[in-house]
Amino acid sequence: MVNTAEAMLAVNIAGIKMKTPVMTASGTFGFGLEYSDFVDLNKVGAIVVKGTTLAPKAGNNGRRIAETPAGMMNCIGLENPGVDEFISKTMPKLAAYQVPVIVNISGNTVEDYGELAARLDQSGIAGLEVNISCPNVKQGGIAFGTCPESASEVVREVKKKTSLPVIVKLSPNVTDVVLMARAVEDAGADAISLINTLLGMAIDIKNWRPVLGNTVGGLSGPAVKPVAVRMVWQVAQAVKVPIIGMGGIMTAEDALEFILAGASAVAVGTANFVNPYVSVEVAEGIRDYLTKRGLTQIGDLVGKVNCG
Amino acid sequence: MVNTAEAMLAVNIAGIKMKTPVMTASGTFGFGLEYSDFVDLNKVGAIVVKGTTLAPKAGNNGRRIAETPAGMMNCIGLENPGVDEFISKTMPKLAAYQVPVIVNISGNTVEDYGELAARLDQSGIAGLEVNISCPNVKQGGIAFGTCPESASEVVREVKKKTSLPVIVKLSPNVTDVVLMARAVEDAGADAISLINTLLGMAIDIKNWRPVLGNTVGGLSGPAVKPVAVRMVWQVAQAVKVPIIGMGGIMTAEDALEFILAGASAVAVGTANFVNPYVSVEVAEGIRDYLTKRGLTQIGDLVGKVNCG
Amino acid sequence: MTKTCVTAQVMKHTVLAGDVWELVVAAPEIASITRPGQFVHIRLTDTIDPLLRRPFSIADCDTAKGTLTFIYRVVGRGTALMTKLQPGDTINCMGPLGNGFDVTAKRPLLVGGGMGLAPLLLLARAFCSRPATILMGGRNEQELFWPNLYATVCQNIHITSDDGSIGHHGFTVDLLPELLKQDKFDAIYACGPHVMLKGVAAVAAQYDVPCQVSLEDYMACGVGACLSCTCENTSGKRHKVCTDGPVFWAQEVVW
Amino acid sequence: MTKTCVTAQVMKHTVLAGDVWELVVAAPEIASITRPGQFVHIRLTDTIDPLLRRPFSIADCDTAKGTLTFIYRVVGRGTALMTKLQPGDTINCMGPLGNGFDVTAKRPLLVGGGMGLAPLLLLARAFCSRPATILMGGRNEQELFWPNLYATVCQNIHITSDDGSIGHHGFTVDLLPELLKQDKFDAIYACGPHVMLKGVAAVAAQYDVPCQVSLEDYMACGVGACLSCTCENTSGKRHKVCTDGPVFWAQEVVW
Ligand SMILES: Cc1cc2nc3c(=O)[nH]c(=O)nc-3n(C[C@H](O)[C@H](O)[C@H](O)COP(=O)(O)OP(=O)(O)OC[C@H]3O[C@@H](n4cnc5c(N)ncnc54)[C@H](O)[C@@H]3O)c2cc1C
Ligand SMILES: Cc1cc2nc3c(=O)[nH]c(=O)nc-3n(C[C@H](O)[C@H](O)[C@H](O)COP(=O)(O)OP(=O)(O)OC[C@H]3O[C@@H](n4cnc5c(N)ncnc54)[C@H](O)[C@@H]3O)c2cc1C
Ligand SMILES: Cc1cc2nc3c(=O)[nH]c(=O)nc-3n(C[C@H](O)[C@H](O)[C@H](O)COP(=O)(O)O)c2cc1C
Ligand SMILES: Cc1cc2nc3c(=O)[nH]c(=O)nc-3n(C[C@H](O)[C@H](O)[C@H](O)COP(=O)(O)O)c2cc1C
Ligand code: FES
Ligand code: FES
Repeated sequence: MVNTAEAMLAVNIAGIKMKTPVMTASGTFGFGLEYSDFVDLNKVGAIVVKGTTLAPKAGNNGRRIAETPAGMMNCIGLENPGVDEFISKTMPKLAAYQVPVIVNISGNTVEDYGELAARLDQSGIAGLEVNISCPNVKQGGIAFGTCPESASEVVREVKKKTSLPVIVKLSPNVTDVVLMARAVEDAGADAISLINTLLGMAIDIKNWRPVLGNTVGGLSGPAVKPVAVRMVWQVAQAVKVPIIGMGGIMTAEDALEFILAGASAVAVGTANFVNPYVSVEVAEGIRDYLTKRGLTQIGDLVGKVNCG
Repeated sequence: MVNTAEAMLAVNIAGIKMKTPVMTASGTFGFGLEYSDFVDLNKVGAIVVKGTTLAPKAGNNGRRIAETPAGMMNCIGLENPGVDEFISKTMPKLAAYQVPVIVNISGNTVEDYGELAARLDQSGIAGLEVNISCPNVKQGGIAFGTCPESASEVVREVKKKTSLPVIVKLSPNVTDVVLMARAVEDAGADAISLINTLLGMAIDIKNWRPVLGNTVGGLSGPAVKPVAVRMVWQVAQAVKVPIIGMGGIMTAEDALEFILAGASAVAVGTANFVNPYVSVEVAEGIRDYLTKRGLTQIGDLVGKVNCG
Repeated sequence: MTKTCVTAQVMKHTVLAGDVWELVVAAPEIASITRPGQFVHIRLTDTIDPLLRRPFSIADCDTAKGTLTFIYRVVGRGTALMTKLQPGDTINCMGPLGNGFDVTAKRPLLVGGGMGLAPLLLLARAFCSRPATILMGGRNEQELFWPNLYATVCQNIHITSDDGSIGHHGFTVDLLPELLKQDKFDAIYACGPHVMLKGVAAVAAQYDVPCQVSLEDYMACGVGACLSCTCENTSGKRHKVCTDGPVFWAQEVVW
Repeated sequence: MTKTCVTAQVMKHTVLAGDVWELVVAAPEIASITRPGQFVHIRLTDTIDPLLRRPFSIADCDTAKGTLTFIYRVVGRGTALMTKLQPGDTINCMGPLGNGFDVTAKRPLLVGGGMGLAPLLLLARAFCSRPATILMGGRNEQELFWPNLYATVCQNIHITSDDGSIGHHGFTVDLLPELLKQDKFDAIYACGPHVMLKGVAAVAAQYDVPCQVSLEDYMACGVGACLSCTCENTSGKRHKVCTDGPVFWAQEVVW
């Protein structure tokens, strides 16, 4: 049976039904609306909105981005209008589109995460992405992402407070990403997304100061792709929940590497800044690849890398 | 007093006297001799030779390198002729040059490291670099580099068996590089070098197989520079021993970032493949920078980044 | 018609002076809807080095020919690579971005310093029919090739230079009070270094003349999505330079 | 005179057929010491995309003019970018690298498949005064533009094609025994796909004709430093394709 072009790409990630396996990564696509001049949002797999906190956050001072070789660093510091404004002002606008909206949540404490989950539970969103890996905030953030026990605690708390699918986003800044993946899976994560940014730094040799306002920042873009593919592959060997792979995806070919490594869906981040059409183009490229190979469903590729 | 051009760049790393702070990174400059058509080896700060083991090693099968965005991955797998051949055949040739030779050693067991140190003690080399961070071999290698206790054990054993300066090379594939740095310093390391390669992977979407023969490989080159600078900076805050910084250095500007972050010397690796003159050019560029700024000694820059 | 991303062919590329270049590209989709003060986010090559786009103000715009003009200074890797562009080469242009200037003034005074004079050029053209005045500042005579460019679009041109090699010796802000006393300007439009804008805003406030300033910041997305370019405004809200700006009313800005 | 790294200007750059190009660059320092079978490690741009050099055999070399010729097929990013080179552009050439062929044979037989015919062209020129014979194979007629290139440097040209569209229908190895029976060749020089080389080596051994093969591998340094290109030889030693090769005696190779 030949599959329709649409059915070929459709995926269901822990109950979140997407038309394509290509999502947009948190913090790189705003609330989606910012890119609606370029992209038909209904053609995006899912929109993961900017990291959201209980109270509004102003983010970090000073310079917030820097270009690096084949990548960029950012230290936005989770600037966001707070979860209530998201629910009352932004979500109603997004509800006009037929695209699953996933909210990336960040807290300073375990309770924060729970409270965020509770408030978002009936907001009309399709799922939560628990960010335990933000390198750009002093409290919480990455601390939860490098310690299996804290990570589990956060996940259990969130699961308690919501009926929505819970994706947990892992940090690459760890010795053993598999340990973290297993911990959050055991704690009830419905899916795992990775990677968040690698912690980096750049120094301005003209004034002997860090280039970024927050001294260090999160590295993303093509430069990190090999690390991201490796981690997705490692985690795919170890967990049963679906994986959302990201880190440096610019093209359908890049996305296919992640899928073969074991990702059931992918997200494009930094690439949006370079090519605003990328989320749709990558999905089309994947469909073309499937067609050329005579495959009928994206699932035929997931985790099919042969390392024997 | 105006310093001579030579004195400006001279550094002494744990007793190893170098004419310039620019060394060549292990595995990327062979035994130095391979590049002698291009570079006057007497103008290189120090040559760190390929990872050396007790017995000869054939390395990994299959494809061993792959280009990545602004970087490369390798899975050479420590191919080397063994320490005895190095001592009897290679070192006599290197002895003809006035350049410090540092041997990068790798073992499967703590005892291997000790034995390597013992055999090299009187070989005429200037120092040892203890590689506890190779991602490309099954036993030993990176295992020692991700566990503070094992790392300490290796370092203590090596220190027992040699009077040479001992540099310990750290892996970036850890949650907390500072923990590792402190551990090896406490165990007696005379200097710390970092970073070794980041563990990565690439998949060939044409045949659904890993690109590299060993499935995963070590990522190096400009892509990793932000991670390397960050780690050098973090370690510099935490230890007293000198630091040799590396990871993606292509130009004098790159090297200066590492020095400002806290490195007393730097090493160029992947860049040698792109520009065989790079080790000497980077040193010249640093000298020009010092001159333009009216500084008299490279030491005036070490760790001078102002994060206030 | 809306923001878009197009492949634009280089029509003309010349050195204006020293390290300042003028680049003309064909991008009719953008040219047809451009307002003064807007900018374009440029991707130079389809390689990943450099990776990010670079923002440049639209210095001129010919809707008939469908062309956009950028005037840029070489400051780093991207702009250095940019100088290699030859007529016939293509770049990728994303735009028009940003809000643009309010162009309702009857007697506008434009104040520009350095490369800040680029976006004011298109603004001056929009004001062409009215008696626009420009006060321009630069480091020295060599940098002030701008009078030629403004000759046809501004009625009055006042010049200051940091070293006194051309025009008034000093900064634009020094000359500003005098001009405001002489003439009844109903709006000031300023673009240039932050410190200059701050000075202009202060003088404007003192003389009670409405003032718009065009700001700069490091930008990844250019469309309000990444939050790399935000700043707090005087009412305590966060503003994005790329979409809420780059043009702001001076009193909105926390200096 | 020794290996060097030079900026080389593009003199000529043309399509030979389909996706195969001929690139001529001026690199007198390298041309003056090139031996057949050697290669050059090319850096295309001074950006970091692509980062690594690419190895290409020296297909021809004019010591008088100081030029080197490469014949390459577009297979990936680097070669795709390479096609954009225009006369006057520059690339960076590191070479000559590798050991080159033994050229002492009196009655040489050259056997080449696909792009393996590139290095054999310079070898054929070196043998010019002697009655060199070439046996060439390719997928189809379109790929076999090579006879033209070899017409002036080889006395006899034998052709095979996988699809029979030109010459003998089949592989070079199929035709090889016949040639060896007909003629008293004192050496075989082969370059092409690994499977072809293996076949040629077997036939050569059978007919007891000394045989050299030119191998390929992924290379980072090209000078024996990185060990990305090593292989074990029949005496159990490790060989580097870049410096101990790319040319090996067939009996050294573990097939
Ligand atoms: C809205 C806007 C309009 C601009 N209009 C002009 C113009 O008309 N003419 C002109 O010459 N310049 C203009 N600039 C500045 C111009 O964008 C920078 O000079 C340019 O990006 C430098 O790129 P580079 O690669 O040469 O420098 P690099 O220092 O190598 O760039 C590294 C990174 O920093 C960013 N960057 C560096 N300097 C600036 C800067 N001053 N502002 C914002 N980002 C910067 C780059 O975009 C890049 O992401 C404008 C900036 C903005 C925000
Ligand atoms: C000694 C030697 C001589 C060669 N001579 C020629 C020649 O005369 N003409 C010709 O067309 N090709 C030749 N090749 C092959 C040529 O080097 C590759 O086709 C080229 O590097 C591909 O680059 P790319 O960027 O287009 O491919 P990509 O696949 O994008 O390259 C990615 C990486 O793989 C490497 N790579 C890819 N294919 C090969 C290959 N077959 N061999 C070695 N490395 C490869 C590249 O160098 C690069 O590092 C030679 C190879 C070697 C080792
Ligand atoms: C500017 C910027 C802001 C980001 N903000 C967030 C965030 O708020 N929450 C989060 O989980 N990840 C955030 N990320 C990480 C991305 O979602 C993604 O994990 C990472 O960038 C790797 O993907 P990429 O290489 O495709 O960009 C941000 C990344 C960038 C570049
Ligand atoms: C081909 C290759 C081989 C390497 N072999 C070794 C090795 O044997 N021992 C070691 O400690 N590091 C080895 N490294 C790591 C480098 O010494 C260096 O730490 C790393 O490449 C980062 O520096 P770079 O980005 O400048 O290359 C190797 C790197 C490369 C690219
Ligand atoms: S540049 Fe991304 S929000 Fe302004
Ligand atoms: S390519 Fe480096 S050793 Fe051969």
